Amino acid sequence: MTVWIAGRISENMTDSIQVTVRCFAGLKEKIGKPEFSLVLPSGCSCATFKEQLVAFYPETSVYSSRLLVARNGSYLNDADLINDRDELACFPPVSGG
Amino acid sequence: MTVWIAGRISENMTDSIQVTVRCFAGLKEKIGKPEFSLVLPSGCSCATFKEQLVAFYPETSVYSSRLLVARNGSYLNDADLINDRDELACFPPVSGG
Amino acid sequence: MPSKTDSSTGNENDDGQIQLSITRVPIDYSALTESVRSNRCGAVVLFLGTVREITGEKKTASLEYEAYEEMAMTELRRLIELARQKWPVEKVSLAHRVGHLDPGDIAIGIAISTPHRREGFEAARFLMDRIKETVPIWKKENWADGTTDWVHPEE
Amino acid sequence: MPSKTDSSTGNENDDGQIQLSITRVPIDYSALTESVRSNRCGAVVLFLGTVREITGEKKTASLEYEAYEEMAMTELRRLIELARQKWPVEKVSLAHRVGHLDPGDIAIGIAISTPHRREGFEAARFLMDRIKETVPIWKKENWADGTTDWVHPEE
Repeated sequence: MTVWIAGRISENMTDSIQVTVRCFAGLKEKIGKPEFSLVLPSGCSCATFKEQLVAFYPETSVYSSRLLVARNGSYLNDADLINDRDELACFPPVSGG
Repeated sequence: MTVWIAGRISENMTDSIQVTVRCFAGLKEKIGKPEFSLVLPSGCSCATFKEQLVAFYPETSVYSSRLLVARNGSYLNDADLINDRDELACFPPVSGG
Repeated sequence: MPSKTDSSTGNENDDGQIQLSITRVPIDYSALTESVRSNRCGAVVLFLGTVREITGEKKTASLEYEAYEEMAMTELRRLIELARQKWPVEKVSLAHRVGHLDPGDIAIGIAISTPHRREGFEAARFLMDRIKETVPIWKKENWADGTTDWVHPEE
Repeated sequence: MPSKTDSSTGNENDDGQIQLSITRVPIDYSALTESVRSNRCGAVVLFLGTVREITGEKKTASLEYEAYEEMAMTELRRLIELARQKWPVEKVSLAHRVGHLDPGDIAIGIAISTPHRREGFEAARFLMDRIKETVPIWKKENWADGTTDWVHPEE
């Protein structure tokens, strides 16, 4: 189910959702681009999203357990559910200030 | 023994010492001058100095238990002994900053 | 992701008590400080986070700061509201720099005013602690030996 | 007791790390802040004590500050040395104003630099707490109703 699709989900993949991911800092450098789409199992949690992200981009595994995810400017917990067409921000632990 | 003497101690007052007192803030206002001399019993403590000061200038009694005394820029404790010709600074609790 | 080279993200909240900016130009800490002064307050605390040249045995040539600006502004605003629930904070002005910083440069400046000093120190410290935990800004060390590292706490 | 109308008592210690002044002119907090910045430090904390116009139900028209200057300088130096024994304080610049101050004016400015922020906040707070306990400087409130009061803590 970890399928990269540039465009829309085809109609028969009803048990899949697609999200847009913006990534930052070291994560953006590992992945090589600031934004991409990811197809996920329908009803998946934030924890599953992170697993799928690392599975698709194994070079990000250095961050896997520490990745932070936000939606609409608010952090998500591991148990929070991901919705179709969510725009998710994903990044390593912050180090500003 | 609480004698105000403007000049030097006379020779026969061998059990007396004389100190110069600088006062500040509200204490200076109560006493009406920034500096004066005070004759004290020889061997008197800082606590006795404060008592004598208030006895000589009763208008300072509002501060009596809270007066601070310093010599050469260092605070004295009540038990510290006063010496002949000490220059003492005396003032109410501080309120800078 | 928009790339900004000479502009700042900044705004002021409704009651004029909070000013935030994320900026690529040097931080004017005097302006931050001046903007929070108030006759209702007896205390102003300004904190500056500056680029340290030596950390342990390593020497920093420069830093690069990157921010997720929209969320950083939202998160800063949330933390300031949290501080204002805990302490009687009158005004807060905060600027975070992004881009290339040299040793000695100011990465963050935060000025707050409060009626008394105790709450000023506590609120400023609280804000800095929380900012470093949750505001999406990252720094990358360009070490003097030519290597680079993204910095993450507890590594 | 010398009366000073336009001069300052000030000096700098041997290693140039401490600057103190007692002054009748407005405090330049930017100069204080700038003087403590250091590539060895990641944190600068500036504290300003400002004249509050409203205290409880009373309104302040102005304040008069008086200092026992020689001892105040000695005591400030002693407190700063004490702080430097407890925390790795790099530089300290401090100015205390005396004479007539209006609401909003800065009575004291203290800037310190430290390697990290925790010790900066702690040392600045420690210094302000101690300064208010032992440095021989006094203030007199000129209330808006025409009365005056010398201010003493715990009254």
